[in-house]
Amino acid sequence: MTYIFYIALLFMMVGVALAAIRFVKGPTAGDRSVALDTLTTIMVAALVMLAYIFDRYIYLDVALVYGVLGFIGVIVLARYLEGAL
Amino acid sequence: MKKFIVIITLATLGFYLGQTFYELGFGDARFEHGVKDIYLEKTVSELHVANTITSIIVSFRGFDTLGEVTVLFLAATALGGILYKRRHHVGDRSVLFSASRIVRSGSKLLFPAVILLGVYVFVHGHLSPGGGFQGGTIVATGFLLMLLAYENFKVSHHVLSYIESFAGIFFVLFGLAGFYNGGTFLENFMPVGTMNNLFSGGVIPIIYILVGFKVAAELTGLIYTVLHEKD
Amino acid sequence: MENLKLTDKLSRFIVSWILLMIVWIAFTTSFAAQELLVGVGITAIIAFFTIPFFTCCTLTILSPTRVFYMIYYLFVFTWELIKSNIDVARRVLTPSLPINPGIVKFKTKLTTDYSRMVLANSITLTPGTLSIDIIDDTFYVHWIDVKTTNPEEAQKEIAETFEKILLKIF
Amino acid sequence: MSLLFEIIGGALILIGSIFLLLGGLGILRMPDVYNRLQAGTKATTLGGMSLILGVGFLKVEDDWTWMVKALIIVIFIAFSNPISSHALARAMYKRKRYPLIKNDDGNMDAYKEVSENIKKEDKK
Repeated sequence: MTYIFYIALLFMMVGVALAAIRFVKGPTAGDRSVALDTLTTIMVAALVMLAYIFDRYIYLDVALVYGVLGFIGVIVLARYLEGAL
Repeated sequence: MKKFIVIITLATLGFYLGQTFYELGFGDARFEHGVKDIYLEKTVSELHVANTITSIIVSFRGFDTLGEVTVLFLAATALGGILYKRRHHVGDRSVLFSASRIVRSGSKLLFPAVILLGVYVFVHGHLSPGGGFQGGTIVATGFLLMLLAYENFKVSHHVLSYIESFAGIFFVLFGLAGFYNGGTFLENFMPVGTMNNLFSGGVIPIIYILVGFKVAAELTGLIYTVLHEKD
Repeated sequence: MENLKLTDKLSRFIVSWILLMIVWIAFTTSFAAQELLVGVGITAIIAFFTIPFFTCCTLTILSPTRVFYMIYYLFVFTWELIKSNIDVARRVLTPSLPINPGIVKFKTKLTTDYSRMVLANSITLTPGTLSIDIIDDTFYVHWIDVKTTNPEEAQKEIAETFEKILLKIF
Repeated sequence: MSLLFEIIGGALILIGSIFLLLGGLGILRMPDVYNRLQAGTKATTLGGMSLILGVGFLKVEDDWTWMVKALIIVIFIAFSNPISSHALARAMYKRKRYPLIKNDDGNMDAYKEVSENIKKEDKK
């Protein structure tokens, strides 16, 4: 059972690394925002996974709040890119 | 005349507060191994609170929290003061144009849930790693979502300042009630209940709810002021 | 925001109260009397102040046939989501990147804002499509592999499965 | 029974992490921002949902509260991800980053003619 977690964490780590490459490479602000959006969702999943590994129910709340704040952050970025701010 | 009354009231209040604080004797008590063990022990035995940080922030070191809340209040007031003149020149739009229909409907649907999440975080401040500051921030973020999606979303400045002021006043009143009953600022004077229940921890949840309201109102006011300052 | 009859307001209030109460129970995950009591109070206050925003539905949304169609929609949606992910996986893992992107438009029969939002979200999560905008009743959709630029055919290809069910819900 | 839940949970976690990986790979490989959004949104939505549900399934027998919280997070992700990706796509179009089109036959970009008028309409 533990191996599944190692494999899953490895996959997620590679996913985060690939998204981070896009985040650094750009080339436009929109591409970076897309990468940020992807990273947010991966991090929410990672937080839930850590909640299970450390057996802390409380971390799920943290994941939920992080999801909400990440979503609103991406909306802020999108509205800024749109020229509405 | 009005100013005179205010000054007299403030002076009297200040005099009595100063006298009380002078008699307190800050720093007289000495603990041989620091205070950490006493905090840990008292949190469980006296306050019945699951979250030690909460009890330290709100009860043992409640006076510091008052200072933090004051800093936030001053920041909000200062920003309001700086942007005050320009705000009156600009119309009542928070963003230049409304978002698309999808974003608008989505934020309408999510807004109550985000507010509820914030309220959940600060009501459960003494049971989970949340608290007044965090919950208040989430509530303010919900308002940010609406202000970004709609160009004419209104938040009443009067209501915000009333909430803020009353929360601040009640914070200080509860603290002074601690003086009256126990001897230190924010000393617990209410029944503590059993651990891990919602109604437990005596005065801590009430203080956290007040802090939550205050932070939410302040940050919403800040966001509102900043977004309306343009053109 | 708009002028409503009292019955409309009441019915919106009750729907959003029930929904928020479910969310509250899910947040606290406890059926202790204290939590429920506090929850009823808080959700009532929030529901009261959000009557002008929560315009999606009146009490009629909770009728059995509609609830049945909602659950049916959920299953259809999940199946489409899985299909779309296999599609994405196939495209990403093929070395030559088989894509033929473009933007197509089609008209929808749905009338309310909320049903259009649900349709747009579903389109975003189904194979190869991403909704870009809705203007009046026209959807503009980015399609990763354009098969047709004709609006009627595009509507059949992209939206018909969801639209049929959504028309029965809203 | 507990073995069944363990198998379901483990499988969901594995599938979820694979799709999260594919999401990262998708936004790296795709040629323009709309295709990146497509790959990123779809893959991370299903990946995150399935991984979180998997954790819920692993815990469902000791502690049902995990499953409820997991469901709330899943519903939130399924709701918010498409909205944010739609907002980003529309913002990018407004910044005149037109989508890459391979076989142009004249009407492959139906949004172009209306996108000019929207901005004026919205600004009124």
